[in-house]
Amino acid sequence: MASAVSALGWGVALILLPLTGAVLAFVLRPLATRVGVGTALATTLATGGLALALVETGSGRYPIGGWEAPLGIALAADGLSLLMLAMTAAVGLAVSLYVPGYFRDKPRASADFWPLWLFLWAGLNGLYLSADLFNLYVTLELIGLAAVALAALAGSADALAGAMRYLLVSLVGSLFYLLGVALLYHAYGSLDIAILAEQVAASPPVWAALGLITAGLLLKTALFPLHFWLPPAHASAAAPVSALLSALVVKGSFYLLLRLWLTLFGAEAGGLGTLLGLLGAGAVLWGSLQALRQTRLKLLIAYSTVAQLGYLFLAFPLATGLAWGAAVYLALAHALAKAAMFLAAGNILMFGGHDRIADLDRVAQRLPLSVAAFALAGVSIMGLPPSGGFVGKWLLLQEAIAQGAWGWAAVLVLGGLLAAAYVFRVIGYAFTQAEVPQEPHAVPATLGWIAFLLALGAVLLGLVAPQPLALLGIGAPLGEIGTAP
Amino acid sequence: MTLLDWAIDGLIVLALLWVAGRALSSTDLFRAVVLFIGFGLVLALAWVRLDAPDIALAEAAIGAGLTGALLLVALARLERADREGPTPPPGEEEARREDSSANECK
Amino acid sequence: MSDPGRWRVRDPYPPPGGRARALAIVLVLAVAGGLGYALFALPLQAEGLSGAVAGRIAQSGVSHPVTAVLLNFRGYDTWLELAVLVLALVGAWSLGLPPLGPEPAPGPVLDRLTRLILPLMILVAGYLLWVGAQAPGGAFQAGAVLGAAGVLLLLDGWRLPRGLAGWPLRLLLVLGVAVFAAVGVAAIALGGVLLQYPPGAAGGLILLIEAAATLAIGVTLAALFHGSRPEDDP
Amino acid sequence: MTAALWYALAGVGLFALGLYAMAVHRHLLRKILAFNVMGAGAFLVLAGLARRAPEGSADPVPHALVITGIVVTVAATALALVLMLRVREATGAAALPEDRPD
Repeated sequence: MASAVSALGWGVALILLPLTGAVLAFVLRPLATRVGVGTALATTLATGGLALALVETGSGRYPIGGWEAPLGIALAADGLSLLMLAMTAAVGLAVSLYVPGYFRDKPRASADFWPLWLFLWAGLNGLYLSADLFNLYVTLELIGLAAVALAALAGSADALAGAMRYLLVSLVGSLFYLLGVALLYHAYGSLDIAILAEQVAASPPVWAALGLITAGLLLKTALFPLHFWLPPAHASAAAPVSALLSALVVKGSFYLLLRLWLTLFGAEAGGLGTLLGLLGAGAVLWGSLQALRQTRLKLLIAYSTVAQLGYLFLAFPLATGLAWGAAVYLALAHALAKAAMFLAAGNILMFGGHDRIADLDRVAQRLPLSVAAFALAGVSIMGLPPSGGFVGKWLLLQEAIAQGAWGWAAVLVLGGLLAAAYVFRVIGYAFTQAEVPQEPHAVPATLGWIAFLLALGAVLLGLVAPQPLALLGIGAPLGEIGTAP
Repeated sequence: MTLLDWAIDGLIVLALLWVAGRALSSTDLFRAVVLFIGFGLVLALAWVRLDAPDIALAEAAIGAGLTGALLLVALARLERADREGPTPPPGEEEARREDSSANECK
Repeated sequence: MSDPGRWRVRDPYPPPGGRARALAIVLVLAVAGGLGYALFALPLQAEGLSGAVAGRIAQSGVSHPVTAVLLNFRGYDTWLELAVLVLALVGAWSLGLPPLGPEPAPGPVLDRLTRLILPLMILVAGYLLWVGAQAPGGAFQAGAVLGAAGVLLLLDGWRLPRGLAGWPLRLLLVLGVAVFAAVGVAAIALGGVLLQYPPGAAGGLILLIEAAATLAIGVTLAALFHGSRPEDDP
Repeated sequence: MTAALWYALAGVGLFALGLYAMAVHRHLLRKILAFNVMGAGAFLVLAGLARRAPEGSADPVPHALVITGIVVTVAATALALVLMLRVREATGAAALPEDRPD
């Protein structure tokens, strides 16, 4: 017990560091960039510390204030939390290093960005570490408000309207979640997930809570057909913000849904899992088709997010350890790949001043790193070997075939083909000459490298698959995962 | 529980629903905001009846008072914008945000 | 204020009728019906955590249960919630709304009223903060009263002096989060866990945190009313 | 049927009312009001049912949660109002693009 608590000392640092950084970046506004980059490095190191400690001690709990649940709030960490924290740190660090170059001649936007982003990071880390349903509501609001303010930062009419819609959706989603939590509390007298997990039994309040919480979190995760708010908000934000929103923010609510299904609702859900699978399949097909139809690069990438989020929900009808593991792996790979795509799109936009796909005008020759980043990320999005996206889809496919669920298998294959179509469409235009020659602007080399390294990470994730899957087994959050490929 | 208790609670509950309904359907936004402030005050009464004086205080001060002030000042600013013209001159918007990232999102 | 027409603001976007409305009604009634049914299935009596709170309240440093929960048992929630409040302000400022205009001239009545009522409000805030340890009240209620006082000042035309609009104001805004964090970390340094108040010191620390939070909440709420960054802030 | 249940049912009613208004109304100020009514409904369910504690006073934990919730709600409302004013400034309408009548 003592060692498990000390392992979670790193968890406390993961919340304290970004929160302190946010406060400092706000108060010491002229130094915001330095504070921000320093905080990002420190938080990433602390994530590594937590990983090492958890490998040593196994999963752990930490009673804040010394009060054990149900009276107090506990932090808890296992393999699932760890992988989500690591994903946040990887993308977070990359974006934090990207931002100084990207906002180099926009000091105001830069100073506004840092406290918001660090609050967002604190909220995400808090979400992944919390074991208390109401505390999770507070972290959801922290994430939601920070994400909305970041989305509005671009300041254009599109960005502001997108952010407004996003805010309303996010707030309604949180209230659905909160009402579900209220029912669970009054049915069982506790807010602690572990305590509730032992007591939850089929009854009308639990079904109502299941419906409310699932609906609220699906809205926040933008599962088709509740995705309407995502493309405008993600596509009209500044590129590093788009990367954060698409790679990390939607994963927060997905993680919470997954966690609650694994611990509280799995047994009571009945046919709801199949419904989520069907919506996921709808998301894969609809999102991919919409992505194919877009004329603007960032909107294409945003619709691709809608499609990729759909895959994560194919695990719900399959509902085995392997399927859950596959979904988590897909979430990780998507985070890296999608962040790389949005950052690459940001470079292209900075270079040419627009992101019209048909007018990309030989950017492949002029921004080779960024286009290579887009292409590599595309490999993972399509699910081609040896990428992380491939491993996730392969595991999911394996499970679907093992269960004789050919429908889900077909969706996986079809989604991959559609993704190939929209990725190659962009790459094709990147090599051809546009009719209108463009006035190019210089793009710092670091910006291209960061996008490229993220994309490389998404691909390498496929080669090192056994290690993350082993980490995911800490504390057995998914039950038995089964054999890795 | 006495009959009087029943009557008071019933009255408060009905008042809550009625005032909220009116606030959300009134065609006059100013009236809607005023009704919403009234809603907050009735809600504070409900909290008193529910043995939750802490929430009653918070509701009256924050839920009705400060939220009401925020809503009223926002409405006043909206209305002033409407009086000064339906849309801002396009150049002004750009100029004010030029140092931030106005050209980012296209 | 003299123009009576000012006090009617017609909603220029009336809700659509017809099928969309009917669909919304059906959907909402289904939600309400399901929830109502679930409520009837809850036990008629439930202790919740009242027993657990009563059992530990002697160690919490305060005697009022709600304050014990807010500042001690679930102090972590309160800490994050103060962060949410700061975040809302950071977000609002980043949107870059033009500054709150001088608005309708305050007029002698409001001016007199403000002068009369302001000291009273500060007194009430102080009382609420102090009484929170034993009776209903505490940082949020006190902070709200302080915030209301700030709103009155702003309505009266008062603006922050130039020298204070930069980092001094920002420091005041984050005071609650910062003091909470400092106490939490100090507890770790003393060998405990995050936010574990040392025995005997809990009451004093809670008052310290609440005092800082009251100030920060009041200033933040007033700043949110103002809606934009002070003009002199870089 | 107890008073606690009465108020909790009223909370569900308010939540539903707010949800309906959020769905059909187009003016952003009205949507923000609707969010606040929904929130009040959720809080009424959360803290209303706390009154079911046998004898003595009500369960203090939901009371504390609701106070936290009220502060979060006012923070969100303030941000939403500022964002609404910016949307009005940038687009000329206090409604989302898809909700404008023209």
